[in-house]
Amino acid sequence: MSMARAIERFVPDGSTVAMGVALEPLIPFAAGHEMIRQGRRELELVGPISDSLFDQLIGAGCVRRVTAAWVGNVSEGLGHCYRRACEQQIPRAVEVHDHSNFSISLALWAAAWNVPSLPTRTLLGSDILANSPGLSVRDGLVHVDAVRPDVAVVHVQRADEHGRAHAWGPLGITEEAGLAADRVVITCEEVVEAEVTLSDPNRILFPETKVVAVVHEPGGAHPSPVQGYFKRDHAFYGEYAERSRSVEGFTAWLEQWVGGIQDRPHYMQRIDIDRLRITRHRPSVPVDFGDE
Amino acid sequence: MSMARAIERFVPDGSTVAMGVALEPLIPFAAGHEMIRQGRRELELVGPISDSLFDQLIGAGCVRRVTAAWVGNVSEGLGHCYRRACEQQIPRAVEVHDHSNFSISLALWAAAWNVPSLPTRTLLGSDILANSPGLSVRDGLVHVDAVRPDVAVVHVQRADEHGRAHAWGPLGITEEAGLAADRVVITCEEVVEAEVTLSDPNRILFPETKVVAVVHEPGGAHPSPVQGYFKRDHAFYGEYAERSRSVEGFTAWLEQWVGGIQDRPHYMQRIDIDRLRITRHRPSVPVDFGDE
Amino acid sequence: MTSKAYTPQELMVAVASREIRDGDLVFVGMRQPMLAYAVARNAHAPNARGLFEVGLMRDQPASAFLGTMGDPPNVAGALWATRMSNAMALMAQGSVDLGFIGGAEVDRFGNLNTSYVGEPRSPMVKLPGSGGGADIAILSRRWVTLMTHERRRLVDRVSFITSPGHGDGTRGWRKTNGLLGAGPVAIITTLGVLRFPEGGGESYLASVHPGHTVDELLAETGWPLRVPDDVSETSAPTAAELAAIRRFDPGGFWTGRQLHNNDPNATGA
Amino acid sequence: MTSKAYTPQELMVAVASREIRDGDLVFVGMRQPMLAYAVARNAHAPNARGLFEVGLMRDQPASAFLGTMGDPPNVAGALWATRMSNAMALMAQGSVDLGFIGGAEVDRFGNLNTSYVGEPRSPMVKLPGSGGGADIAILSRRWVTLMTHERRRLVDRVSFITSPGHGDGTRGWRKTNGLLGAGPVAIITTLGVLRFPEGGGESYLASVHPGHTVDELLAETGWPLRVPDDVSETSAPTAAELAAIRRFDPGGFWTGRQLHNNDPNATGA
Repeated sequence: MSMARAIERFVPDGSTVAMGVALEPLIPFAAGHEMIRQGRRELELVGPISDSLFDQLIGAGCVRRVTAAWVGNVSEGLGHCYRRACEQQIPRAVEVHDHSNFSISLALWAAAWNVPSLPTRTLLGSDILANSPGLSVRDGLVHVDAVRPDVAVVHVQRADEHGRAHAWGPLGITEEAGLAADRVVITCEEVVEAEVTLSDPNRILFPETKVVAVVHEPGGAHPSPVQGYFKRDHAFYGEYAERSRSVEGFTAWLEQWVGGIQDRPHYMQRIDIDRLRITRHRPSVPVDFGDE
Repeated sequence: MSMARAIERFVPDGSTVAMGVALEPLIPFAAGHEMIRQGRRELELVGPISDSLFDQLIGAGCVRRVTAAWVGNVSEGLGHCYRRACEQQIPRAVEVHDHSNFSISLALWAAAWNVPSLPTRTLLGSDILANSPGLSVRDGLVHVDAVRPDVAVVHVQRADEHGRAHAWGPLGITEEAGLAADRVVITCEEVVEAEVTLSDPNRILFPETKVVAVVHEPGGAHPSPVQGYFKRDHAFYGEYAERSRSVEGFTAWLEQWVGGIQDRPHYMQRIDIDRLRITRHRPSVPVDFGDE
Repeated sequence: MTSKAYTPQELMVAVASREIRDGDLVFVGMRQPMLAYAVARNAHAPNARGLFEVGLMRDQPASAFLGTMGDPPNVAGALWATRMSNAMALMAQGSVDLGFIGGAEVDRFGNLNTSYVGEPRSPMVKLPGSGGGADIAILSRRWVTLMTHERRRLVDRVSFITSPGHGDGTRGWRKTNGLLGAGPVAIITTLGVLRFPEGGGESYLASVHPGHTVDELLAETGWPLRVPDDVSETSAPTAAELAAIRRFDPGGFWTGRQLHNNDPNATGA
Repeated sequence: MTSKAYTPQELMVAVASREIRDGDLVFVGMRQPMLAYAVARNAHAPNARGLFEVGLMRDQPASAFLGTMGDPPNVAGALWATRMSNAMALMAQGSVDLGFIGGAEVDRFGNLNTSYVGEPRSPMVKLPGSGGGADIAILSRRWVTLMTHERRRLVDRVSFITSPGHGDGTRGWRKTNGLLGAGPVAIITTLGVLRFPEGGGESYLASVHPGHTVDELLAETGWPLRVPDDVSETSAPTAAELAAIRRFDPGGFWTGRQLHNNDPNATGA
């Protein structure tokens, strides 16, 4: 399925969308940019740290609420669009449901297991408790209310057309986000034959019954890193941080990299991707699923 | 480390021991038999379904309490030693903390996350609630108290000497059992170089900080299946079911297969292992952990 | 009982397979239901998927005989090899359309006992326990149980509810008590099929297997079973169904063509 | 400040590395602490291990520069690549000996604010939030924070406690409120090191960095900081420490040898 079609069909206005669930790697920037291009509105974004992507969606006016542990630019610091939205309602006010990394994971596990909340000791003593409607204290424990995304958008290294996705490297809250979500949209570096994914069913992230779209989108996580494929483009994050300091700078950045670009293949033509391509390979040693 | 040494050091009398955590496959029979040989007493066994191993330990008088969802013989039915212990206190009374498969998993997740209990809707309406001290109902939900094993004994396909274990196939409650336990004893088909395990860190089951022993014990899961290595020995389960119907039959079985055998290598000499060996190989397609 | 072209277990498997609808996600379990899944998948439900609590999802049934759901042929070609709690998560979300549960005893309201006959503190018979049975009974959208039809197994009220069906039989008992799914929809026995009214309550006789009578069935049922006017005869296994059953259980291990003394559902004694 | 053979950030990294004991499991985080871990591991703590909330455990520091903990060189050679909730599980069990947390503001009791300056509903400055900071603050056995020493950063009381230190400074505040670990043990700044009494309470000055004075430090501290008689001078980075720092941050990205306007800890404005 094309990215445009997947976003149009499965991420309507008002959706609760989990993204960036592997933390710094595998962030589905191409999917987020398509949401901006399609003028998506009133989204609730769910994620742990969201390295710049949430900032861009907020700056583009797509976002009604952020349910996250951290919104900024991991190597550079503050999220300037996030600041403007929270401090000056530019381009619009954004409701913030603060979490910690652990509590957003638990909120998704609660949804995955279909219980109203899960208990934890984290956040005891933190003022986050008083500022987030989904957190309460009873009997000396924090109870983290379930967060149920309508859709989780997950970038992976390889998937087959039936929705069986292989990702590797640290996985952050990927698994609970996919299980908690009503549906999962996969974007991937490579579409492979089912015999590849089924050769290693332990590496399949989600039940295929959750997956509604597989989008072949090489480079779709740029500037975030993809183990085995691409290094992180630190300079790109740096440039975004600088240019997004002002509304004008952000608007120009957005036009250059999102609005004025048709799709990710055209975006990739403007990136010196070979500079980022990983060339030192480290293949995993196979295991044997032999059965008879 | 030898099996005898590992059991002596890390599974003392009175321990709470999780085993059979992958359900039907990868059951650490060799470790359990060594506990019997060493005359271990007052164990609390923790697991989901335990396919015959718990029955054997109960029959041998090692067990004070069973905290499990099911104790029997999966392909054959009832656990005769378990019946005798519960019905006639032969060879001794055993306390039973009943669970369902889901609730024993949650009990271990509660321990892994270090919270007193986790909520669920499973077991609502079941009489198990009234019969298991670790289960209670509040606000329309079942709260499953944490179960913290002193040790989880886990059989895997391959591990390195530092405790990094690779297992594949369905994993049942392996992960939560290892995280919940104070310590993990690994028994494995193959000891491999660290470069093998570290070539695929996603497949490493547990943080090495949990693992206190790695025992090289080929065939250590017989008669349970080991993906890529051994088929399940259905006939062996059938014979055990038949012979364990009487105390005398069980005693003779135990002498033949446990008491009268020095260790697992000698046990393996009495098995026609080639009949069970998997010869149709299905290697997983490698993934690339390339980084630069 | 006259000799037939099929065993009672083969008929039960065929009937069970008809409970599977195309596209269903089925919590398969073991033994006869595993065969029922294979039969359905090869016949009227080519888009069904099976979920196994050991931590597996499959489409195609395994290509070789399975003694347990964790046997290597059930893993090869799996669509997902994962943790049990993830499989349970799907069920807790209401994504499992149909479950199968075995039991030693079932009662008029579809409650199953696989735990204790007699007092739990000093039982006459200690049965293996719930396994995933209680989870399926409470969380799957609907479920079915298979049972040898004997008076000691089909009892008025089970002494211990391991896997709740419709509880005390009052309408809406499950909803009132917070159970998620609709509960048992059929008890498939060696003599016939019992069903339940929508919304729960007491089982009734839906069909009698070929070669058996209503009276014979009532005599082996531990309560005065409701018998509607329109009780039918269960359709015998088709040739295609039998062929599929025998393909997946070539030795008759699960379908009674092999002597198998230690019946897993036996209450012993 | 006179020109030195090292930058203030390099000194901070060296001091931070000394907080790591051999055998510690360290919740490493990003930036300077990542370097501190690399330095310690190559010097006095060869058996330390690092845990990263992205879902990684390592022994050896990554062989190449890291912009984030999730960069590919931090994954290659990892001892465990897993889910965040598993890393958090270890910390919730008390298995993480030491954590590092960054912050925009710290107060006299070691509480950190990385959320809001001003009213949360209409903040003067919206900071990025907790990330894993609050988790580390509450669950790790002890923790350390690194901070530019400025009056607007070292404040009497933070307006918003994101990551709790010793709360209101009463003895045993953490225990009373159910927090697991011992809390902050040091605030390492660009001018000196502040420490806390065992059991919690108010920070005090432990050492002043070479080239700086107590008075200079007090002038940049937003409360009347306790100054014991035995305040020492912080040991300068050793040649070995500097060599290690520069090996892992060859461009000086994290240690101030490169112009870096967009300081992640900046409160902006």
